[in-house]
Amino acid sequence: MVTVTIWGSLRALTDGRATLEVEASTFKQLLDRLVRDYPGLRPQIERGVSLAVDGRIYREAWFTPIKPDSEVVLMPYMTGG
Amino acid sequence: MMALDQNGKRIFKVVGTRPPRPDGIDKVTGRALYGADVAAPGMLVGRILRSPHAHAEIVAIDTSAAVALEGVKAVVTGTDFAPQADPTLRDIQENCMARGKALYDGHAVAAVAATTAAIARAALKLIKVSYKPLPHVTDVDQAMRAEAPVVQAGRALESVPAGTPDNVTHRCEFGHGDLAAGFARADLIVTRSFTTAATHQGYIEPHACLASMTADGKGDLWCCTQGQFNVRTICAALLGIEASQLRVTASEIGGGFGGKTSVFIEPVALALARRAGRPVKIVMTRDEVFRATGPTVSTSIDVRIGVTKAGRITAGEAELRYSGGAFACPTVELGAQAAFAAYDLEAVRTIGWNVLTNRPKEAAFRAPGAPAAIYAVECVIDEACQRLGLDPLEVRLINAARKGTRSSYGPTFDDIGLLATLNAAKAHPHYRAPLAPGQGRGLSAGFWFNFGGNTCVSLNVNTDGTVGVTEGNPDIGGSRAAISQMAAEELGIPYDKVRTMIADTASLGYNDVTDGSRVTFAVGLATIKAAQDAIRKMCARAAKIWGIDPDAVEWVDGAAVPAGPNAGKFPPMTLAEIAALSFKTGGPIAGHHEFNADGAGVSFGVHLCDVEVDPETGATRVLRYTVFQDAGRAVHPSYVEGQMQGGAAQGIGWALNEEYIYGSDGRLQNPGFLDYRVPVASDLPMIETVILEIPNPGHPYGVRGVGETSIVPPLAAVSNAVSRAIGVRMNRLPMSPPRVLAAIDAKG
Amino acid sequence: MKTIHVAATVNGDAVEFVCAPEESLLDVLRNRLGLTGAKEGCGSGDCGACSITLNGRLVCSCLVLAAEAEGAEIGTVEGLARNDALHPLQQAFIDHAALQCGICTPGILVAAKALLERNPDPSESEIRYWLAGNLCRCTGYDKIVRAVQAAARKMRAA
Amino acid sequence: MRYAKPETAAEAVRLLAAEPGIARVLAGGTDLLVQQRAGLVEPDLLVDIKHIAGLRAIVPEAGGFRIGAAVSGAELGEHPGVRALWPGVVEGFELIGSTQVQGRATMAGNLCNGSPAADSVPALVAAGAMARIAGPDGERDCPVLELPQGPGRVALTRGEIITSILLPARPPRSGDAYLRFTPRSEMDIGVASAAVNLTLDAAGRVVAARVVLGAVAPTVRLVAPAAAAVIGTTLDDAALAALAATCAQACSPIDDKRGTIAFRTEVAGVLARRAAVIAYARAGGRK
Repeated sequence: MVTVTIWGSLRALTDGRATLEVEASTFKQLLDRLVRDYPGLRPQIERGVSLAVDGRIYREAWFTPIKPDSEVVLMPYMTGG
Repeated sequence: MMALDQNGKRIFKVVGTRPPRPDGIDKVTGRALYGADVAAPGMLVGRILRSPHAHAEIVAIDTSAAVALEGVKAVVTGTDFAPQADPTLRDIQENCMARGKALYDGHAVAAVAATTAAIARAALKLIKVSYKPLPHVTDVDQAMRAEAPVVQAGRALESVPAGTPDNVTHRCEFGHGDLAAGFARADLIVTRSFTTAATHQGYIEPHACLASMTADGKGDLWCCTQGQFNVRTICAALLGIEASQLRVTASEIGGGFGGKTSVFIEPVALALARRAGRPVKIVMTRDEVFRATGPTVSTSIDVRIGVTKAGRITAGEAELRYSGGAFACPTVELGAQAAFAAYDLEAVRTIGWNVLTNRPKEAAFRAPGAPAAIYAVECVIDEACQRLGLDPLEVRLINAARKGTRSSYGPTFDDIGLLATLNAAKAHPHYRAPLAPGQGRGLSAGFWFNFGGNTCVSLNVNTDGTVGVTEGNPDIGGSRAAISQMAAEELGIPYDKVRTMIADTASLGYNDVTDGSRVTFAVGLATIKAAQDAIRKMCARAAKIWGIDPDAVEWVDGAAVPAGPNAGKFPPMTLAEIAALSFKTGGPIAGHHEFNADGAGVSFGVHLCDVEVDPETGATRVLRYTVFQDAGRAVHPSYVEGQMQGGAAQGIGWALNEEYIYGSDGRLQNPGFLDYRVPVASDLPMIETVILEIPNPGHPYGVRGVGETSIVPPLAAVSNAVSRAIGVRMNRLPMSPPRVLAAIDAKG
Repeated sequence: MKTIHVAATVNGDAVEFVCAPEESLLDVLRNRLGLTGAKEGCGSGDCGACSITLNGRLVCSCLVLAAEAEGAEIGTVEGLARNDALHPLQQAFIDHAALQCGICTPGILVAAKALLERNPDPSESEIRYWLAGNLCRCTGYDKIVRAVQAAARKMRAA
Repeated sequence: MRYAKPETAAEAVRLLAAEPGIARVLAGGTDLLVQQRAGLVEPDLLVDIKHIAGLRAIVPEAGGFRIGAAVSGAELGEHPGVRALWPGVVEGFELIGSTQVQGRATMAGNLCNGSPAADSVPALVAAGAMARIAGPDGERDCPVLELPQGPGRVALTRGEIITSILLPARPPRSGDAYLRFTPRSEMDIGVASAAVNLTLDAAGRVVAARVVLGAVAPTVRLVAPAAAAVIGTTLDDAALAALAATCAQACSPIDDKRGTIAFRTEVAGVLARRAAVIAYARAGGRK
C-alpha cells in the first residue's frame, strides 16, 4: 500500500482527503488506480501530471518503481522556459 | 574507472575548465546562420495581416483583391488549417491564425506570400477584413469580475468552482499544515498586495523561418527555435501531415529564454508554401514580436506571513491572480508551487488563478510563473525584517529549506544548496560594505525546479580517433561546449577531439525543447551514458584483439586496459587505436542513449543588490550586484556565470523599466525597443558571480540546471533595495521613476 | 518603380548593386550582397545589431538608404578578420565568453572596433556608454566589457 | 518613391517645391527612415541634402559658428571650438540616441522632426541660435525659437529647407548647460528637459539668462519668469527655488507611456535648477 499526497485543489475531487492510500508498485498502476478510486481526478491526470517519488520528480514515466514506504507526491506537469 | 581524490570525490580533467566554444568563431566572424540568414531558389516573401483591435468578431475576410494582385502567389486565413481536437493544439492554431474572432491587438488574421516584400505589403492592404469590435479587457483583476467582457467562454477547467466568471480558466492550491495555528503563534503578521506588469523575453533576433513543401506533401522548415522536434509535432498536426513528412532544422538561435518554445509563424509559412508550391520566408518585425509572440503573465498577488520576534516564519499564505493572455495558461500552477519553495514552513498555502484577457498568448520566460510569486513573498519577508529590526540574511538562514524539509509544493527536499548559498552571501564583502544616504541594499532568495525530459544522443567514434556527438537541443548559452566537455571527460580524451552538433528532426530521435534548464543536465547525462555505451563496445573490441574475456577489460584515461594482473599483460589500447581498427574488428563504433531523464536537481540562488535613488527624480541606479547560485557542478564555469549575469540583467530590467503598456483602446503602446526599455550597457555595473557546487545526486557529475533560477531573485532584490533606499515599501513592478517619485512625494 | 545603380566598397572590395529607392543598406548587404553578418533586430535604430561603419563612421545600416551608399566605404563584421587571422576583439570575445547566442556580437564587434580606433584605452564607463546602442539580452554586458578591455590592452601592447 | 541628390540648395528647393506628392528632406534619416519603415509616412520624393556644398561645414562667423544642416552629431562633438563656446548645445545634441545615431543625426533634422522632446532644440533656443532657410523666395534667417509649431510641425513653407544654424558669439563669463530625464542612462526619448544659458558680471551676479524647457508642452518653451528669477542674483538657494517653481508653472505636459503630468512638471523644475548650477559654474561663477 502506498500513501499518495495530492495537491490542495484536487481535494475537492477526493472527498476532501489530502492523502490517499493506493495499492500500486509503478507510476502507471498508481495513476490508473487513483482514477478508478476517484474518477474526478481523470481530467487532470489525462492532461498530464508529474510524480515526486522520494523527492525525485518524474514526468509521465509509467514504469517508475514505487516502494510501499516511498514518499509519493502528485504534482502538475512541469514545463519550463 | 576514474581518478578519485582523498575523500573519494572524483577529480575532473575537462569538466570545470573553460575551453573555447565550438560555435564561437562562426559567431564572431558573422558566418553563423540564424533564422533570417538563409534563402532558397524561387523563394517568396510571406507577411501576416494582424488585427488592429483588442477584441473583435471577424465577420468576413475578402482576400479577392489580394489574390488578384500581380506577384501574389498565395493567401491563407484561419480556415486553411486543419481543425484540432486537442485543446492545446487548437489554441496554438488559433493563436497562429484567428478563427472567427480577433482576441488581442496584433492577432494574426490572414497571410500572403508574394515575389517581393513590397508586393506582399501592398497585398496586405488589399485584404478587406470586416471586424465587429467587442468590449475588451486587459487588466487581470478587472477580467476576473463577473461583468468583465468574456474573452473566451467555456474554457474553465474542472478545478474552477461553478459560478466563477467565464474568464477564469484555472484554479490551483498547494501547501500543508494548519494556517490558523501558524498565524496564531506569530508576533507580527505582514500583509501586502503586489502587481507585476507583463514583460517580454526581449531576444534580439525576431522569429524567422523558411518553409517549403513539395507536391507530394514533403515539408522542410528552417527556423530559429528552442525545440525543432516540438515544432515538427505542432506543424505536422496543424498542416494535417505526418511527422515523417516534415523535417525541421534549427538554425542558430538569437536568444529565446522560453519565448521560442512554441510556434507563431512556422505553420503559416508552411501553409503558404504548400498553397504557392514555392519556398516562403517569413521574418517578424520587432513590432510583431512584441504584439504577437509570448510575453510573460501579468499578475496581481496578495501575500500574508506570520513571523515571531526571533524571525521564525510560522505561516505563509499567498493568492496569485495571473493572466496568460487570451488563451488558457497553466503557468500560475508553477508560480503557486514556487512562491514559498525556499522556506521550511509548518503552515503554508498558495492559491492560484489564471484569467483570460485580451493580450497575446503567454510563452515561458525563464522559470515561468516563479519570478512574480517569489518577488511578492521575498518583499513581504524583507518588510517583516525591517519592522522587527532583524537582519534579512539571518532571517533567511533561520527559515531556509534544507535536506528533509517538506517543500511548499509537496515533496521532501534531498541535498539542496540554499543554506550554502545564503552563507556564501553572508560571508561576501558585498553584504557588509557601507552604504551612503539615498542608497539601499536588497536581498532575495530564488529557486527553480529544473527537469530532465525526453533526450536522445548518438556519439560516433571516427576512425581518426575523434568523436562526433549528435544531439537535438538548440544551444543558446554555450551548451555544445559543456556537452563536448562531458563526452571528453567520460571518454578520457582531450576536449578538442570532440565536436558536438545539433541534428535536424530527420537525423535523431525525439528531443524535448531546450527549456527547463534541462540541456546541460539531461543531454549531458545522455552523452555520458552514450559514451559509456561506446566504451563498452571498445572494451569488447580490445578483448577480442587480445583474446580475453570482455569483462576482463576496463577503460582508464581514454584507453582499454586489462582489468587486473590475471587478465593478461597487454599495453593500453587507446580510443584512437581501437577506432583505427574498427572496420576490421566488427565495423564502425558508436554509442547511443535515448531516455526520459529524471533526477533533475533544483537550483537555488541568492542575489544582493545595491541601488541609489535620486530623491528629486525617482531615478534608480544599480551600483553593485552579486549573484550566488548552486550549480551542483559547473561544467563550463564561464557559461554558468553567463546564465547568472544574464538572468540578473533581465530581472533588473523587469524590476525597473520593462512593461507591456496597454492603452484604454486595448492596443499595445510600446511595441519597440525604444519604449520597451531593456537595460542598456551603461545602465548596469559589473555583475559579480559566486558559484556554489552542492552536487545533484541525480547526475553522475552532480550537474544541476542553472539557466532559469537567475531571473527569479532580482525582482525582489532590486525592489527591497529601492524600498530601503527611499523608506517606502514598493509593491508594483516596474518601479519606473514616475512611480518611485510619487512614492517619495507621498511619504512627505 | 525605378531601381538605382550603386557602386561602393565593402570591406575593401568593390561592389555594385541595384536597389529600390526605399531599400535600406542593411537589406542590400543581407539580401543582395549575401553578407548576413549584420542582423536586423528592430529596424528602427534602437538595438544596434545592424551596426556597420560608413566612411569610417559607426552607424545603424537599417537607418541608411542603400542609395546613399554610392561611392561609400562600408565596413561590416565580415571585414574584421584579415583572411584567417581574427581581430584581437574577435579572439577576446571567444576567450572571455563575451557572447552566448551571438546575434548581437557582430554589431558589438564593429562598434567596439570603432571605439578602440578613437580611444585605445577606454575606461569601463566609456565602453558602456559607447556600446549603449548595442542591446545584448543574454550576457548582462559584464563579459563584453571585460573582453573589450582585454583586446584594448593587447592592441596597445602590439 | 524617388531619391534625389541635389548639389546646390537652389536645386533642392526647386525639387521640393515642384513635387506634387509628399516630399521630405533626408539628412541623417534617424527619424525619417524610422517613420517610413513604420508606415507613418510614405514620401513620393526624398531630397538628400548631404551632397550640397557647404552643408557639412562648421565655419566660424561673427564670433560664433555657422553649422551646416548636414553636420552630424559625431562631427559637431569632435569640433573643439563649438564645444568650448556652447557646451550646453553640444551636450544636448550628443544625448540624441546611440553612438550609431550620432554618426548620422543632424541638428536641423532634429529641429524639423518637430518632436516636443527634441534634445537639441532647448539649448539652441537658450543660445538664441538662428536658422538660415533657403526657399523658393530666396534665403531668410529665423530664430530657432519660432520654428517649432507643435508635435511634428515646424514653420517652414513648401520648398523651404534649413541650410545652416548659427550659434552666436557670447560675452565673457557666459555658460550654458542642458539636462534631460530618461528612465535609462541612454537611448530614451526625454521625458522632461531643460537648457539654461547664463552670463555673469565680474561679481558673479547673473546679468543675462535664458531658461528653456523641453518635453513639457506641445513645443519647446522659453520661460521668461524663470530667467527673471535668477537675473541679479548669484544663484543662491532662493533664486534656484524660484527658478524651479516658475519652470514648473510654465509646464503643460501630457500623460503618456513615458511619463505623467505630475512627474514631468516636478522634474522639469529640478532639471532647470541643476542645469543652472552647471551653467553658472561654466560661466566662472563660484558657488
